[in-house]
Amino acid sequence: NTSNTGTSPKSENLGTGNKPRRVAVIISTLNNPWFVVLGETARDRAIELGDEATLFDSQNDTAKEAAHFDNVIAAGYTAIIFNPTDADGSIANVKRAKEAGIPVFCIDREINSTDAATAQLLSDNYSGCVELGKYFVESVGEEGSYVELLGLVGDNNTWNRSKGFHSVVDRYPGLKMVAQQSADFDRNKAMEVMESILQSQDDLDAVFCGNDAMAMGAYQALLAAGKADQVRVFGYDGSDDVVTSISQGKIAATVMQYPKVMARTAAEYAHEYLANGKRDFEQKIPVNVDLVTRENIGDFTGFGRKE
Amino acid sequence: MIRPSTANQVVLAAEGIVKRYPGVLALNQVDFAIRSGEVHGLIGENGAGKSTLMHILAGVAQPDEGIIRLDDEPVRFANPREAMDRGISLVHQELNLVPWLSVAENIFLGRELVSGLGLIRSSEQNRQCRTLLADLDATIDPRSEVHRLRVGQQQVVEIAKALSSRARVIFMDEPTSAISDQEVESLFRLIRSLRAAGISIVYVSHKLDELLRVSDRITVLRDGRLVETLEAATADRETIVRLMVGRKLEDLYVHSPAIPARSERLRVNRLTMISRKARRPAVDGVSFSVRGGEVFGIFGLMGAGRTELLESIFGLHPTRTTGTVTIDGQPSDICSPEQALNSGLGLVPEDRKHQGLILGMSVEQNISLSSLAEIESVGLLNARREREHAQRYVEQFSIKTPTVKQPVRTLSGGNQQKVVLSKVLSRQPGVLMLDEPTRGIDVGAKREVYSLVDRLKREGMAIVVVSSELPELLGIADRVMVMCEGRKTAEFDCSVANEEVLMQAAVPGADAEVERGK
Amino acid sequence: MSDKLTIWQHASRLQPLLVLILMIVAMSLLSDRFLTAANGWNIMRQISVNVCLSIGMTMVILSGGIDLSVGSVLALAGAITAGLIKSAVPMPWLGVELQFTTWGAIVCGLIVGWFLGWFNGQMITRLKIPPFVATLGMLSIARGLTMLWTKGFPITGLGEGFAILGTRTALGAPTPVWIAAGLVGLFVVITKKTRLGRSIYAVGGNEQTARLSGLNVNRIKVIVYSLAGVLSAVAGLIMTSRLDSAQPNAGMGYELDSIAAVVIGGTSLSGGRGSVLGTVIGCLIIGVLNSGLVLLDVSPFWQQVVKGSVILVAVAIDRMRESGE
Amino acid sequence: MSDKLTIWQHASRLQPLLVLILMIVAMSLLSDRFLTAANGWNIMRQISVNVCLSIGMTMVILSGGIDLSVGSVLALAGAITAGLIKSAVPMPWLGVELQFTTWGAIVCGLIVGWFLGWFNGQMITRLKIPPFVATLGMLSIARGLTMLWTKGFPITGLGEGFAILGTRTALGAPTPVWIAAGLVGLFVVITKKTRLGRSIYAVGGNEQTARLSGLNVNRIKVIVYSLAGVLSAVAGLIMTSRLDSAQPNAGMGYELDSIAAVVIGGTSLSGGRGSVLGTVIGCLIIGVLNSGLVLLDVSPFWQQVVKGSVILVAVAIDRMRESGE
Ligand SMILES: Nc1ncnc2c1ncn2[C@@H]1O[C@H](COP(=O)(O)OP(=O)(O)OP(=O)(O)O)[C@@H](O)[C@H]1O
Ligand SMILES: Nc1ncnc2c1ncn2[C@@H]1O[C@H](COP(=O)(O)OP(=O)(O)OP(=O)(O)O)[C@@H](O)[C@H]1O
Ligand SMILES: O[C@@H]1[C@H](O)[C@H](O)CO[C@H]1O
Ligand SMILES: [Mg+2]
Ligand SMILES: [Mg+2]
Repeated sequence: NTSNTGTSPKSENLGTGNKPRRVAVIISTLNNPWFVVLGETARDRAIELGDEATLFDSQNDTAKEAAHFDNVIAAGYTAIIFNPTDADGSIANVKRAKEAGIPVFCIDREINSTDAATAQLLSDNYSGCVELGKYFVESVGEEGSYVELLGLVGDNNTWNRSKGFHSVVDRYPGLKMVAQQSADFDRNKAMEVMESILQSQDDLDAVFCGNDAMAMGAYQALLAAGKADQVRVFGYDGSDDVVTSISQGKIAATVMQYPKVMARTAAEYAHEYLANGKRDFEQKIPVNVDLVTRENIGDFTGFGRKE
Repeated sequence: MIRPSTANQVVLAAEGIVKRYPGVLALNQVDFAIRSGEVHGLIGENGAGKSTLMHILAGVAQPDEGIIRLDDEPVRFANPREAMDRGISLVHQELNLVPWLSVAENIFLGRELVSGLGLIRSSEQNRQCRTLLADLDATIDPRSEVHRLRVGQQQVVEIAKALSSRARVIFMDEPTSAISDQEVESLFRLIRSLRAAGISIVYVSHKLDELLRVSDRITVLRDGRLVETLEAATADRETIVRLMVGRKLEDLYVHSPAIPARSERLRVNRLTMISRKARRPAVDGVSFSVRGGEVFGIFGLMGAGRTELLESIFGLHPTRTTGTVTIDGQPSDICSPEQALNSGLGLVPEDRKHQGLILGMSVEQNISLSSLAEIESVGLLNARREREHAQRYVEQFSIKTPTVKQPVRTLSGGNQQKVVLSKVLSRQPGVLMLDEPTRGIDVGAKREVYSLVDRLKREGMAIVVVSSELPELLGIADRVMVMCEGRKTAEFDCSVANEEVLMQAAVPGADAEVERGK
Repeated sequence: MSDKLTIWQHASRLQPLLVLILMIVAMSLLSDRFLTAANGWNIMRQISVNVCLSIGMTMVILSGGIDLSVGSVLALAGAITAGLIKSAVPMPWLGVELQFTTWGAIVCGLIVGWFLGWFNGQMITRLKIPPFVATLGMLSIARGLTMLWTKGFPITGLGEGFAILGTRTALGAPTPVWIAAGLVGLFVVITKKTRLGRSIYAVGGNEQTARLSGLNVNRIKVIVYSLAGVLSAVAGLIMTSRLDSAQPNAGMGYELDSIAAVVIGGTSLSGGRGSVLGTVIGCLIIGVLNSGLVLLDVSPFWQQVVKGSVILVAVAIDRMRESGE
Repeated sequence: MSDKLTIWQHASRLQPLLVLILMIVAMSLLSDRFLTAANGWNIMRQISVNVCLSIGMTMVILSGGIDLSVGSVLALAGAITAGLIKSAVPMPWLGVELQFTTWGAIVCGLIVGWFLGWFNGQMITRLKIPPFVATLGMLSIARGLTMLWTKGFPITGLGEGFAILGTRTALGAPTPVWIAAGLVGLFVVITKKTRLGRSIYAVGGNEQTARLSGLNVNRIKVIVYSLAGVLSAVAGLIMTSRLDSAQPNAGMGYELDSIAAVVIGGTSLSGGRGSVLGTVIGCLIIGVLNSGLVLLDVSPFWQQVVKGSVILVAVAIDRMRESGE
């Protein structure tokens, strides 16, 4: 459903634009497999389409990202596929590219500006977690106690997810959040934090984690404590190991964001822009997110839908 | 700066000073008075409390009991700055310079000359510094960084620093322990002119003759107590030594005749070492040999290359050294101190604080550092053996320390030197090289070192002694080699040598003449 | 008199212990869940990774150096072991594939750690690169190699055999605690009771004196960095086993945690002074704090403020006692 | 003779410069995009934040200390300025709200930086906490305070007035470059030509000597850490202005980058030796490397390996020349 343009042969590309098409893929961090998939898919798709493409890692640092933009502009790249580190902090970067005449296609995370990027392909963290929250209430029930593991506290995805989740779950006074701790989106940190929480909480029913790496870490701690059967774990991302774990009944649910879809589409848009002169992109193109549970696990594989 | 002559008036006085350190009573009820315009010698064995007394009077340390009076007013110096502001400055026994700053920057540290804009006037500082140094050692460039200077030159800088502060009272703690005779002469000239200007100088030295020459009065300290203050004009060596040690000391030098029949233990052939700093040979084709049962002295002026010679033999500069070293007839290719020790060489280095000791470690740990294998049993270090190992040397050399667990940092200079000696001797070397072994240690300790050297010699060890003190070398050596600017200029049998001929061979000009004469 | 001195010296070396005890008392008063056997084991299991890293770091710091690469070495060793367990290494020129057993893979991981440490040592001793720069370079290189080896993805599902390292208990104690305790014991003996240990203190105390006293300074340094490398690899194996997954970004920033544990434990950053036991106490202080803040459900925003302040207060008390006497 | 020595000494101090030139030559040969005026300004603008941090770090290290808190101080100062620009501070007990002008907010940010640095200095001099621990504590505390102040969200949309600091150009050069260059000039004079500078070298070279020479060692240290705090705040303001946003996690891990620039620039971590100009060269080396690797299209995983290796080779060449002579 995504690649409607198809692969263009190289000769045709050379005919349309007279300057080389160089695409920079700037990704917020490659410290997390989800983003590696996002970045590498975009790059590979661009190359498939006959464009030159390079991947850049902003290491979760808006200032490093700014440096990448400067370098990319200086080096004469002609388009940027961009996964921002921050919805607000990244706006200035996108504007600089725009001033230099370089189109920017945002993926996964949005920037809070409607006139800077050429197009934004976004997965909606908030509504994804609203879905997850509903399923959470369904499967845990309206009474019980749970723990929330937050991602990096300085990251706005952390809060979008948390707010989406609480917008549903907080309506049930019987559901008590007994601890809310941060584990920095990190598997090891999540395991350690969960281990400590388990020291004080005997009757936990569920854990909601801001991403799948933390879900796996929390599960590992529950497993070691012999509580894996009793406590339901919820994640967010749709990573390989969580999809597998859901099918094995270890993890209750996650939210599939489609990194490959977003990345491929963005690469194709960039190509359209450069090779075929297309300019009329929609500013915001939501890429839907799907709740993945035991019930529909058959449709999914890591980071996407089964073909 | 010149004050009205107030001869015999007391400027600075200590009354009933008591200072305790863990395990020692460093000063015990000391009353000490400094008159204006006098040179006051202070002498005593290592650890007698000389440095401690000066520290207290100059604000470096605080007394536990007692009063300090300046111009009859009781004063308290919370820190050296306060003492300095009242005109009291101190030349420290341990070198106290900032290694990475230049000579001038060190001398003016804390009192920089600044322009109206608050910027330092470097060239003016350098100029004043050059004038100051001209009287002491004209070869020192005010701009060179202090770490590039040799120990002796650094000591000159220390002295210049104290002189430049225009103090009323200057304490000098063994200012001549590392400087050459010419520099000593310049210093004495300066001291006399300072005295004439009404400035008081307290002068600590282990060199008795020096003290007798330069002082007006001499105070003797023993075990933290003030024993007596004498008029220098009427005092004599024997009295002072007796007061210091509390008994009469036998002859200072100990020297048994060389044992003739022994075989050669060390032969050095055409040894050359290129200096890293100056990029010219610091040691230039030096050859000599030493037999067992012989003390071989090496004399030279500051910078003659003696230290580098010993270091090169000891394998410290393998990449920059050429020539051969033969030990007990075996040609040895020594590339590191480790190999040198294994080949039976031992070296007591010149700078004990930086090369001889690990100041943070205890006495016993320092002593065992070169012979860890000996205190090991079943692969582990044995605490009892280590203690006994150290205890043996502490007793043998009467090292003054509360226990062998005492941090070596807190020991007095002489006792620290004995710890270094113990460490080196614990490897039972066949050839022992000593670089300025008696620098900064008292007569008693010196004599102990001499008699130790003599004993080792009688036991068949070959001993090389580098010293800047001619009487010392003539007193203990069997043969003396003289070096000048890296080259060997002469070699004498001690039975025929005297100070004059040795000195002639050591002075650069004379060296040229010898060569021309050839 | 002199014996009193020694007892006093001993006590003063254990000052971080007092801070630890104070913290434990405080935590116990604030939460009745804190002082339980289960939580005790929990904290010990959690600090075991940092203990392994920090033993190595202690030796490096005692010798007058620093090792910033421990976290990256941890990650690379863990990733290589995990990779070798999961899949065979193709050797096309021999026409075979090499499949390691779990133990074989573990040994490879340890060798990787040793090699990286050895390489650090060579850079520092032969090329005279200052330890800070040499190991900073290694931090970057080993992290890059980890990313290349894993392609940025975790390596997961390492099997029962490998799980023993991190997740089992033996005689009532978790395996990681046994491993860490064993290493602590071993390295207390090495530092206090062997020639190597004494030499490390000597090199850190005064390198020139150590050399002139016949110690082979370069060899000692290479050994120290190699040991730190192996210990980082052990930490990496424990962590990988505990997570049942080698994370490409494992151990990021651990160098600071580890140096903090060493310094809080009373070891001087300028070398020559300190002890492995002090470091263990340092690790415990950090571990108690981390776990206590979670137990008390302190908000993540406040945690960093509290954690920083507690460490400062702890060390300040320590230093004040010291200088007061 | 003595003059020749001095020239030689000067040359040896500029060795990092040779490394930099080598790198620039290499990059220019490898990419024709590298040696352009645009890219030159680009690199200089990019390093301006690190230059500000590293000037402060140089002084701290010259004085024999270390400051791990620079990145967190940067973040807090930036966040506070941004917060004060955006919204008024309610003062309920006075019944008024305080709305800062842009300049007022900037001054507040600088004061925050100064205060945190001053606090570091107090902990180090009065409470005798080792600099590593004191500033590590501050790293954690200031980060926590940033989170509390921002509630974890970036503060964005700071207006034209504030944008000048980071985004404009004047006389052909970007403002951040002017600011950084001005600070470099100022601190070269301070370190080389004033009594304060001289005292800093002395304290780092030999603290005891400095004290015995009558310098007020504690006061000097407090000044040094305070200056480092202010400079971190300047870096935070530039960054915030450039991004038009104060990020709660800005500056994370910058302490290592900054220390690396200082050390690559030839300043000794044990204090007393080094220079601000060396540090600037260190920053340039890192900046050229970062920008060059991007221009050369090196993949991100390989970048870490290459970056680590180049730094090692650069420093190794440097040290070999030094020890060869
Ligand atoms: N900081 C200290 N800590 C502990 N003990 C000390 C300290 N300083 C000096 N002592 C002890 O005080 C005593 C007096 O030492 P001091 O340095 O004054 O002797 P000295 O007469 O100057 O000896 P030397 O001729 O060797 O310099 C010695 O026993 C010494 O070990
Ligand atoms: N004024 C100087 N400037 C620079 N280098 C010097 C100077 N004087 C001497 N040197 C270097 O030091 C070398 C010898 O120093 P060394 O310390 O070995 O002499 P020494 O005879 O042991 O004197 P010391 O009594 O200082 O130990 C010289 O060959 C020379 O390379
Ligand atoms: O979607 C991504 C992933 O969930 C990651 O784990 C954290 O950051 C989010 O933006
Ligand atoms: Mg003394
Ligand atoms: Mg010498």
